[in-house]
Order: sequence, then C-alpha cells, then structure tokens
Amino acid sequence: MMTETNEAGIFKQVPSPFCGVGTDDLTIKVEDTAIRVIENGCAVNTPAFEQPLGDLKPRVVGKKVELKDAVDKAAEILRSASLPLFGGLATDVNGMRAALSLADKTGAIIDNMNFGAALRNFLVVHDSGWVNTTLAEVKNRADLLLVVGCDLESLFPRFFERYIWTADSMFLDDTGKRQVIYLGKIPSGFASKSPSGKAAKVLACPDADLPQVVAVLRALVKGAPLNITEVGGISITELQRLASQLKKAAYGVVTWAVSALDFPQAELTVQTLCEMIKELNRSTRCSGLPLGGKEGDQTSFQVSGWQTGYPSRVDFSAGFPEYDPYLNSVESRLADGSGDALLWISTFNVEKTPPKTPVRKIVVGRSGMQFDREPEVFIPVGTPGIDHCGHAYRTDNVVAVRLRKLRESALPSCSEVLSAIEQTL
Amino acid sequence: MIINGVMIDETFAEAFPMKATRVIITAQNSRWAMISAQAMTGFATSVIGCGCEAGIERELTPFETPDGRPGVSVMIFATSRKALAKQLESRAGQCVLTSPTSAIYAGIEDGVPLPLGKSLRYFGDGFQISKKLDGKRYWRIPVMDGEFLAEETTGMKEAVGGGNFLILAESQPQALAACDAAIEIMRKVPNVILPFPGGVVGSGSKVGSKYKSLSASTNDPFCPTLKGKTKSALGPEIESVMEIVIDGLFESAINEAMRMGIEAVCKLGTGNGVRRITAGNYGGKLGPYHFHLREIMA
Amino acid sequence: MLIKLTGGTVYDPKHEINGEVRDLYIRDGRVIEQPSDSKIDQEYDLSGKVVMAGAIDMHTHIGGGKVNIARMLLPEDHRADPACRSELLRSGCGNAAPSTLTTGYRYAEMGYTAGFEPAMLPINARQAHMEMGDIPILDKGGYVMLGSDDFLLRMMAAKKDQQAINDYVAWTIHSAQAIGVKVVNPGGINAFKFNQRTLDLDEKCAHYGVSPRDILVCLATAVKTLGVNHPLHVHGCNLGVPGNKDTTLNTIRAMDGLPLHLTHIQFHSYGTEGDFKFSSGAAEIAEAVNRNRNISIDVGQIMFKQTVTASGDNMRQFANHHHANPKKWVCMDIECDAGCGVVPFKYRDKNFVNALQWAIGLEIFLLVDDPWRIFLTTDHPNGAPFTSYPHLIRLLMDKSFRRDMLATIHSDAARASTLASIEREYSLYEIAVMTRAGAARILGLSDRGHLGAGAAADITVYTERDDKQKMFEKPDYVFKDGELVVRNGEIVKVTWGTTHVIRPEFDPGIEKSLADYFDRYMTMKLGNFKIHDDEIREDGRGNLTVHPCRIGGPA
Amino acid sequence: MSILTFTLRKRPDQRVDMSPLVHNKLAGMPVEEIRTLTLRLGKRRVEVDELFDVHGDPGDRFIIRNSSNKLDYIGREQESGAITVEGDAGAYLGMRMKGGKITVIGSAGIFAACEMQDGDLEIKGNAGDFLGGALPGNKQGMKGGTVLVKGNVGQRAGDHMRRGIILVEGSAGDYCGSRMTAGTIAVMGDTGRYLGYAMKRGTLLLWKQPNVPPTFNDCGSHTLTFLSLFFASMRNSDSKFSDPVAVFNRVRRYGGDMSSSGRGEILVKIG
Repeated sequence: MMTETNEAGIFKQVPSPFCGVGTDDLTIKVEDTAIRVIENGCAVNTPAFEQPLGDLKPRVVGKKVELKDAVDKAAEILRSASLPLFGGLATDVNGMRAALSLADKTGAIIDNMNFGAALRNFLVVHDSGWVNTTLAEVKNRADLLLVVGCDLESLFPRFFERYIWTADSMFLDDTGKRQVIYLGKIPSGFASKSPSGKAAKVLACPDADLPQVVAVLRALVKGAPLNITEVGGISITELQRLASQLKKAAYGVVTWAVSALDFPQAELTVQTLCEMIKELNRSTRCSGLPLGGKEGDQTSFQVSGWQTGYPSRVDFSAGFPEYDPYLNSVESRLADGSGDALLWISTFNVEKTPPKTPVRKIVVGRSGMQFDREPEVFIPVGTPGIDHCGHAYRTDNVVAVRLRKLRESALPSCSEVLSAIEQTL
Repeated sequence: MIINGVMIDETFAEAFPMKATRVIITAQNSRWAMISAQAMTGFATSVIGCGCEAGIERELTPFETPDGRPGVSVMIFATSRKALAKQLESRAGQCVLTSPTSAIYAGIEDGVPLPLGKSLRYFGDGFQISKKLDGKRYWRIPVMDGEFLAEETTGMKEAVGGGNFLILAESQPQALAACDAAIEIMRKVPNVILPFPGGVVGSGSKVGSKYKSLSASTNDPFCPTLKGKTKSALGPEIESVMEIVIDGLFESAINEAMRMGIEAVCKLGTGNGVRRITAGNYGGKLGPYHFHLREIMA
Repeated sequence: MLIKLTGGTVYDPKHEINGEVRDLYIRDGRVIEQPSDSKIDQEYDLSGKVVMAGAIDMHTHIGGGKVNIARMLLPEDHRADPACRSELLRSGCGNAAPSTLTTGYRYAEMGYTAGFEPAMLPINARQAHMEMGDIPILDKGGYVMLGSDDFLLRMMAAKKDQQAINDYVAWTIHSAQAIGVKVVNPGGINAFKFNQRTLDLDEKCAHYGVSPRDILVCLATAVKTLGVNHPLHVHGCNLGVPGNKDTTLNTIRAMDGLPLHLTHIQFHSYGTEGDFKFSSGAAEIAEAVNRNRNISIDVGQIMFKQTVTASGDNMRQFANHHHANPKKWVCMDIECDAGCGVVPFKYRDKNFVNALQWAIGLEIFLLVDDPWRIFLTTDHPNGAPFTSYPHLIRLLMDKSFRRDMLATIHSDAARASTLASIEREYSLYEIAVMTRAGAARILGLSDRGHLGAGAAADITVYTERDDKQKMFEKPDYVFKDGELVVRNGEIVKVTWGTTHVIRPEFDPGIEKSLADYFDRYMTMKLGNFKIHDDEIREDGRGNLTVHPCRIGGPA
Repeated sequence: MSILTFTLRKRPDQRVDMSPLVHNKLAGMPVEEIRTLTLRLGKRRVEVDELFDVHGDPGDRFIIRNSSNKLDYIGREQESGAITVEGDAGAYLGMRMKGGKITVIGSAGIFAACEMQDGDLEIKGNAGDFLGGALPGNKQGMKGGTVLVKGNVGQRAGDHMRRGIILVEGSAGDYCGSRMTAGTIAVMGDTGRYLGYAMKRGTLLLWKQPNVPPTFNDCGSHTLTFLSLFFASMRNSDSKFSDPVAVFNRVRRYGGDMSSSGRGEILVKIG
C-alpha cells in the first residue's frame, strides 16, 4: 500500500513504529532504498527510519545462504532444543502472530525484550487495575500533567509539542496555562516549558526515594496525618500543595514511563500512583498515562494477550500457555541453563541484538544488524512500516497504527520467515 | 440417714440442663483480675431474674493463664445458647473490657464456640487487629489503657444448673455459719460455681405464685415464720433455712460439691445447731437431673 | 464437491419450516436446491437429528481493547481454565475472558458460526478487527460506537443538520469496517470526562447542552436514513441503576417508531419496590416491547459464576467498581471517542440483587411474545461467559428445570419474581428464530441464519435430548461454509470466517471537516485512522462480506 | 515410620515441576508405579525414574536427596506428612500447602510458601523473594501456617500475606511485608528499605530498629500482652524464637502504611 506518495518518492503522514507515541505526521523521502525523514523527525524516529539497509542474504554460521537453507537450519535448532526461548519479539502484529504460533508448536518460552520494564505496569493491572487515559484526551482535556520519575523529553522527544503545548485543544482556552509538574527526575531540556515561558515545577528526588515520595503523596491525597516534614529532600508542604493541585484539577493526568522506573519492585510505586489516581476520581477526574511502546513492545503484549491471555513470559512447554513473569524470562532461563536455544526477533532496531549466551542462536533481525558473536543463523528481515505493511500499537494501548510500506527491499517480513520455519518443522 | 446427728432427708435435689461457658480473665495483678471477675459475675444469681447465673470458679496463678499474668476463672450458665451468648457479650463488654489492664480468654477449648473477641472487636472501630497463634484467634483492641486482648471465642458446653441443698438450723447465726463452712470447701471443687451472693440463698423460692405475673415466689413451706400459716416442712426446732445452689459443668462435679458441702455442714453437727439437710425438689417435673442426698452421702 | 445431509428434522424459521424431515444439499459452501443429476460426494445420515442453521451471537464482546484489558486483568481466570494445543488446535485459555483462538473453538463446538462484537470504538476498531481476525471458524462483525464522541456532540451542539450527521455516521461505519452502530450510555461517557456522574435520558451533558434523548433520536434517524439494516444498537442510560426501567420505557417512547435495538435489557429493567428497593421491571418492559414493533432487544442474562464485565460505559463501570470481585478494575477515557470500564464480577445466587437479576432476565425472555425481536445473549462476558448458552436454553425450554433452579436462589428474590408462575417453554422453532433466523434478519445477513437455497452452508446438527443443555452443548456436526468443522462437539477442521460489513453511501465532503478536526484535535491523521480492506484481508485468512443497505426501504 | 527417598540422579538442566510427588497423590501407590509417573522436564515428559532413584515405602515421610534449586513446586498442595529436602529447593516451595511439614536443609528459591494455607515450612538456609507471596493476579498470599527461615529472606517477604506467621532468624530484604493484609512477620536480623510498603494490616515484629518509612507514624512505646501469647506459641519450635532470651513484650509501635489503609504496625523491640 503505497499511498500519499508522489513522483519524487515523498511519503507524507507516515506513521512511526519506533517512538511509541504514534507519531504519524512524518514526511519521508525515499530514493532507491535510502530513506530520509524530511519533516517532523526527532531524535528517536529520524535515525530509526534512516538506518541504512544492510545484508539482504541470510547467514548460517556466518556464511551467506539462501533463505530456505537458513529456515531449515532454524527449524532444526528449534526441533532439537529441549526448551527453546523466543526473545526480543520486536515485531509487528503479524510477526507476533507467527512467533506465537511457532512457540506454541515448539513448546517454547516467549519473552519480550522490554517486558522486564513493562512488567512494572502489568503487575499493577493484574493486581488492582487502574484509571487511565489516552493521548487525545491529554491533548484536549489535561489541565495538569504530573510527570513521575522520568525525563519525558529524552524518552519521547515530541511529547510536549504534540500533546501539551498544542495550538488547539477542544476544552482548554489556552494550552499554555496547563500546569506541568515533575516529581522525581529533573527534565533534561526545556520541552516542558510552556510557550509563554513558564517552566515546569520540579520536585526532584533520587529514584531510591521515589517509592516513599509517591507513598507520601498518596497519603496526603487521602488526607492521612503524617508526622514528617520532608521526604527524599522534598518538603511535605510542597507535596501537600501538589496533592491539592491534583484534587483541584478538572482533568489531571499522571504520567510515568516504566523504562525510567528502573529499580527493583518499581511496580509497587506504580501501584501506589494508580491507587492514588483512583482515589482522586472520587471527587474529580484524574487519569494515568503510562508511557512506553518502544521496539513494538505494546504490539507484542497485545497480540500475546489476545492469543494466550498473558502479555509475555509465557511458557508453552506444557502444551498450554503458562505465565510466570519471573521464571519465564529469557535472562533467567539463560542464566539457569534451562533454555538451550534462542530465537531472537528484533525487526526495529539494529542495536537490539541478542544477549550474550553460549546456546544456539537464531536471529531474525533488522537488516544491518551487527554481532559481536555471529549467531548460528541470522535471517535479515524487513522493518515493519518501511519494508512492508503492518500494525503496531502505540503507548496508550488502545490505538493501533497502520504501518506502511515505503520501499522495495526484497527482504522477507518476520512473519513470513517464522511461518516458513513453522512449515518446515 | 443421720450424720453426726444431722438428719439427711430421703429426697433429691432436682436440677436441670443449662448451657455453660467459662472464661479466663487476667490483669496486671490478681486484685484487678478479681475486680473484673466480680463485676462480670455480679447480678447473676438466678436465670429467672438475671438472664444467667455466673460465678467465680477460682483464682489462677500466672502459670495457669495464657498470657502469664494472674487471672480468675469465671463460669456463666444460661438456659439457651442465644441467652448465654448475649450475657457473655454484654458482661465481657461492660465488665471486662472496661476493667483496667484486663484480658479475656476462652476457658473451654472445645464445645460450641461463643463469640468473645469476635463481637468485642467492633469496639476497636476498625483499629482492632486479629492474630492467630497456636490455632487460636485473638483480637487486639486498642483502648485507653493500652490494648485489650480478647480471644475470638470461648466454648459452650451442655451443663447442669440448680444443684442444691438446704441447711435447716436452730438459729439464723448457726445456719449462716454452716453455710460458710460448706462454701469454703465447695469453692475448691473445680467445674462448679455457687451463683448466689456468697454462695448462699437466704430466700429460696418455689415455682409459681398467687400473683399471675410472677413465676416464682417465696418457698413458704420452708419459711420458719410461716410454720403455723402454711403447710410447713419445718419442725418446731428449725428457726432458719438457707440454701446453697450449685451450677456445674458435669453432674459429677455437682455431686462432688454437694457431698463436700454437706459433709462440712454435718461436721458441725447438732452441737452447732445444724439439724437437718434437705434439697429443693419440685416433684421431679423441673429437671431430669436428680441428686439424691443419701446416695451422695453414702 | 456435493454434500447431502439426509433425513434430518429441519428447523428453518425463515422458511417457516418447523421440524420437517428434509434433505439438504451443499455445494461450494452454499445450500443448493436438490441437483438433478450430480453425484453425491459425501452423505450424512441425519435421520432423527435436529438440523438448524449455524447459530449467530449478535452481541458478544469478543474483540477490542476492553476485552484485552479484561484478559490482562485476570491472569487467575486463565490459569484456572487452560486450553491445550493439539495437532489441530492452538493452545489458549477459556472462561470469562478467553483467548481469541479458544473463543472461536468453543463457539464452534456449541454450534455457533458467527459472533458480533457490539462495542467497537472507532479508534479501537483496528484492534477489534485484529483480535477477531484471530478468532477461527466464526464469521465476525462489529457495531461501531458513537454517541459520546466529541465530533458528534460538537455537531449536535452546533445544530448541524441531520444530513451532515448522517454523512459522519456513514463515514465512521466505513472507516471502522462496521455492520451497525452502537450507542453506549448516550453522551454519558463523554459527560463523565467532565466529571458528571449520572446522565438520565433528559439530563444534559453539561458541556454540550445535549441530552441522551437528543443523541438517540439523532443516531437512530441517521441509521434508518442510511439504510443500515441493523437498528441503532443501544446500551441505554443508567445501566444497573434501580428504577432504570422508567428510563428504558421513556427511551422506547422517545423513539416514536424509529427502529431501535435495546441491548442487554435485563440490566435496564429494574424497579425500586420492596425492602431492598430493587425489583423487577420485566413485565412492563416486556409489555412495551410487545407493543412497539420498532423495538428489538437482547437480554444479557446473568448466570451465577465468576465473570468480568467489560463495557464502554465507564461512567457506570466507575460507579460499579465497589462491587468488583476480585477487587481490581480498570476505567479508561479513550481518544475523545468513548471510554471503557472493566470490572470483574461474581454473581451469587444467594445475593438478593444478583438472584433477582437472574430472574428478571428469564422473565423478559418468557414475557416477550415475538422471538424474532428478542435475542439470546448473556452479553458475554458481562452477564456470563458465552459457554453458558446451553444452560440458558434449557432454562427457557424446560419449566420444571427452571423451577428447580428458582428454588435454589435467594428466597426473597424468588418470591419477588413472577418466574414461578410463568408456564411458557420455548420450542426448538423459537430457539432457532432467536439464535439464527431472527439474528440474521436483524443484522441484514440475507444468506445466513437459514437453510434455503443460496444460504451459506453454516449448519448445526444436534441429537434431540430431553436435557436441552446437553443437546445444545455438543452438536453432532457443525458445517461452516459447507465444511465440516465440528464432529461430536469437537473441532475437526479449523477454517476462517468472513467479516460482515455494510457500506452506506455518504457525501465525501464530510472528510474535509473531519480532516481539520483530526489535524487540530486528534493524535492521528485522518488517512491513518481509516481501516482499509487489505488490513483485514492481507494475512490470507480474513475476508470481507459487504451487505447491501436498504435505502428507502421501510424499517 | 516408613520413608520414601527420592535421590536426584543428576542435576537437571531443565526445571522440574515436582507437584506430582506429594503424599496425598502418592498414598497407597507402589514404588514401581511411582517410578513410572511422569514429570515435566522442559518440553519433554520423563518418568520419575529417569530423574530420581526412588527407594523405600511410600508413607508419611518423603526425603528428596541431592536436591537442586531447579526442583520447583516441591510439596505443592501437600495435605499431610513430611518432606525433607536435602539440598536446595527451587521456586514455589510448599505452594498452597495445606498441612504437614516441609523442611529444606538448604535454601529455597522465589515464592516459597506461596499462598500457603496451613502446616509448617522450615528453611534452614535462605529464602528468595516473595516468601509467602501470591501468584500474579491473586490477591491473597500466605493464608495460614508457619514459615521459619533460619537464614535470610529476599525482597517482598509476605507480599499480600493474609494470615499466618513468618519467622526469620536472619535478615529480610527490601519491601518486607509489602501489601500485607494481615499476619505476622518476625525478623531478628536487619530489615531493608521500604518496610511494610502499602501494607494494609498485619504486624512486622522486629528485633532491630529499622529505617522507619515516612508513611508510618510513631505510636509510642507499649507493653503488649499479645506478645506473651506470641512467644508462648513458639515454645516448641526449634528456633531462636523459642529461646526465653528472645522473649519480650515491650515495643515501639509504628502505624501505617498511611498511604494505604494504615491499619498495619511495625513493632520494634525496646531494650
């Protein structure tokens, strides 16, 4: 589907599978197989789109082979493994469908490369749920944005431009009047500064104090008495003010990025935030906005969710899906030696190579991927949204974007390769 | 039968089934444990007027109580589980919970559970804490003096109420002295209580009354001042009759208490004005338990 | 290939065939007239067996974001009901929020050949189609949700003419690939975003000054004018609120003859009488349905078990979160489009309210006269998982069984219900109307739900038994588009059904204002929002079947 | 007493689901039949005999010799009897056990005593994270019984704990008592950060002064009668908790977690 193009190979309104926030206003110029983002690029999307094509040919133990030979070899590795591990899982909807089908057939364990972080949200959903919102609601309704524990602009460079300091908003007269408050990490740049120059309020604390800072904030929102004057270097007066602002806001939004909450048991901090949001909704409206969606992770969780009931770390070796968010990680199964083959799927980012491991490796990866140690099988595949059509989820999970094909690279899709392996078994 | 000159009537004390429970009250010291126990067992002489019959069974040493503090064992008797539960709840709530430093535990492990801490916990207004230790649940209820501790439940047993005997003496002081002697020894018997004031009934009753609203009235055959006005059961030598009522967990315990009591009374003998022992007998209609005096003393 | 189904007892209400012994012929996936000369390739002796068209569930939450949220919320639900893989079948999980593959298998194993997702948010329609794309065997379709979307409410507040609204509705049906239009708590989901906590039929959304009545009339008019076969599919105001029967009756009155489908009406049929201030409004509701031929309903029967409620109605779901069991729940506001709320629920037969809800559902089933206007649903999974259907059918067909069950529920609820005095028992013919012919008719599926020549050969064959639950649990054969997919209640072949859609005409000029709206307020470009046909077709399994509109035809 | 011994022949590469090997499932089964039961080993199914040398009589006591930390679900849903694990145990040791006793001579992996209902579980070495916790999605962790750990426990001991007692002679990791609904965790050694995080009710009984979280409020010093009962209930345990020296009833009480419902307590020994 090559729409919105003209003679010069210009594509407009191109959606990105890379940034997670569903950017779909990119203008892209394609010359032969070279891609250039010429409008609305950012630090995340531009290099991801412009990554040059690498090898087109698969390799087996470093030697270029035909696709069929690579597929045969991959099938042989999976067939002979006692417990195959499918890692990475950075692909589009169809790629994930094929991966799950193959995992079901080979009795494998699947684990998305970002699930360790995403788990911090999923454990909250499994346990108590949440009250959340999506990007368009933020854009049109949010009068207060509380950013917890992340430097939003380094993760999502265009977030403020696209959703906060927008020219238009259906329900706010002046988007510049939105209150932006950071709790925890300090913003690295000035994206959070309003167009009129109002800087975001920052209540900074080290990550290690964030669990307690958030707990104190929840206690204050509840009106519980506390006999302390500060926590994590933030005065209780400041947190009390924040609690009042949240209660007064007509449509407060609390956002966090689990990838930035990179400390053990961070789900408890997320849960405390989410319970606080629920409590705020007794009198006003307030919603969470978990940000993530890199490397197709939401896509992988969604597809796995509807096909197995679980987002990731599913073990098919019993003949039915078994979920264990701890034992079924690729990392732990490589560490304890129980996983004896690794199928690594990474179609978006050439940097996301498989972990170091002595087990037999098959890599279905974006063309151009480089390895410290050559895997036994490497099958370069196209990137969804560049080399073939597909679907990817954006961070707020309900919105799937239609990815377009921008060039003819002759690379197979991940889904085609995995289906071929399954056929060969 | 005559023991030491004292006539033992050929009759039986007629007792009836009751439901009973026991609780253990502890406190910082034995004095306060006893104060609480006395309050809990106050106004509990007869089920007819008080809703239950209650009494102190005995004092307990720190080695005998669950929490290692001095304690008192208390028993409560009533006619139904429901009535007993209600009395237990209100007495534990009004007399033990309110008593400083107190705690209350089950005195019977098995049997039908009756709520103890289970109902008292609500006093904690949501701040109460439950703990299960050694298979038993306790409630920690925050109170002004610290923390009130109550076991979740205590056990209820089928029991016997209304064991009794009557001491017929030549004078009031002699009758009372005989009661004192009996009670001193009877208090040592486990599993029984003597629910009346000091263990003694000075005004025994018969069933029914000329007044329709009353279910019991004075036991006129045993009232010495009515000897000439009613069909008296008393000989001319009797000037005062006092009764000792015994409620017990088992028939055997009542038996034992009656035997020891009567023995002590008889030991005083006619020299001390004790002339005759008889028992409250309602013609066998009131209850299935019959304590035959002569069998007991045989 | 020519298949002959010989000597079955056929129930085909569209052709008024009520239990007649007939032979059926199938060629190329279709039922055909008896061919004069061809060789029979396969023959099934169905003598003594009951033959019906494949069943159609016209309201079942089988795809879309809220279902996947329900899945993520309930790992314990999946652990309790794992579905093993086999040579033929993929593994998965069942129960309240089953996996997509298991959904397809279990529906087919009960003789169902189509299921329609009733709450497809325009912005989430892509996901709904992708999830439904992973449901094997069944045909699928979705009703696109409107009524709390800011675009519509802005148009209404600006008093845009009905024609423009019609264009917008048609455009949305196209871009979401839908077969009908649903409205959930009209305006209420939107009002909740402005912190309104209730919205009755004539209350106004504070921001837009528009009432649910306005929205219903506007959308029902659009649906009728556009010739969409399925009447506006309405989840009304005040779901679950005692006394909401009056709202429902007023809603019926408000329509003034416009076609309307009131969904899971059980949840909207409550009075406020009695000690519990909760009573059955079934009799009044059924009477209103009987009287108003423009109204159709499905019931949303509840069953006593663990399930999860998943709804677009986050205003009501937020209010219901106190009943969450287990205690976890999700509410979301979604993209200025709508919202969703997911609350696990355990209906208990000893709970007065739950027990009466159960009785109310059955009362409605039994008091509505015309089986062509009432549909058998549990609002899967909101009232109960769809796997409860055979049990529900038995409750409808067997009054002594019904009474036995009635004796087990909360006694005050049993007394408060008229169920004990209702003698009616559904016949096989009526069941076939309700679950096949009627469902196909109300969706405008001319070639489904019947066994006449030209029909798609979606056919279910049962052995008639006294125990109707057993009968409907395990069909002998199920054919999907002429292929045998189930034998003795087990899948023998996995096929992939089509997606039924409708394409009403509209003035493409509407895209101009939409494009501007998308650019200014949405987070997606208009062009990227629309779902293209190849998105459904490209994986080689999905397909689209476009049904004609009945332009100008009577309702 | 009859003893059935399972001696692990060789440390497996794969994790092994040991849940079939509990008394209630094997009662009355001849040893020969037990040897032929199947166990999951990765995606393979193997007979017990391939993994274990099985000896003795199936009675009320099992011994697992040469055990490995890959043996998961030991004693799962055990109703009675005793299992002794010589060596380490894997994950989910004693999950949902309902009675009897399990003793591990070595250490246990994550989620020991997960959703345990009753009985005694003793770990002589260390226990991993989520001791006494709940499976993801389940709201209730350990619901009864007693767990004794002589060594240290990992993070989130007693997460979602609902009832029962966890005794730790060593130290506890961070988030000890997180999201507890009730029950008692007693720790003689150190405790990490974020003690009692999001705790609703329950008791953390500590010998050493912890880092008291900001959402716990000081409730002062008290002599608590219930502690006498608590220690009395320990008198027969083979642990430091039965040592009369360990007994105390005077504590500093901290109430919280005020960010949650705030009905829990941290009790710290005074003196």
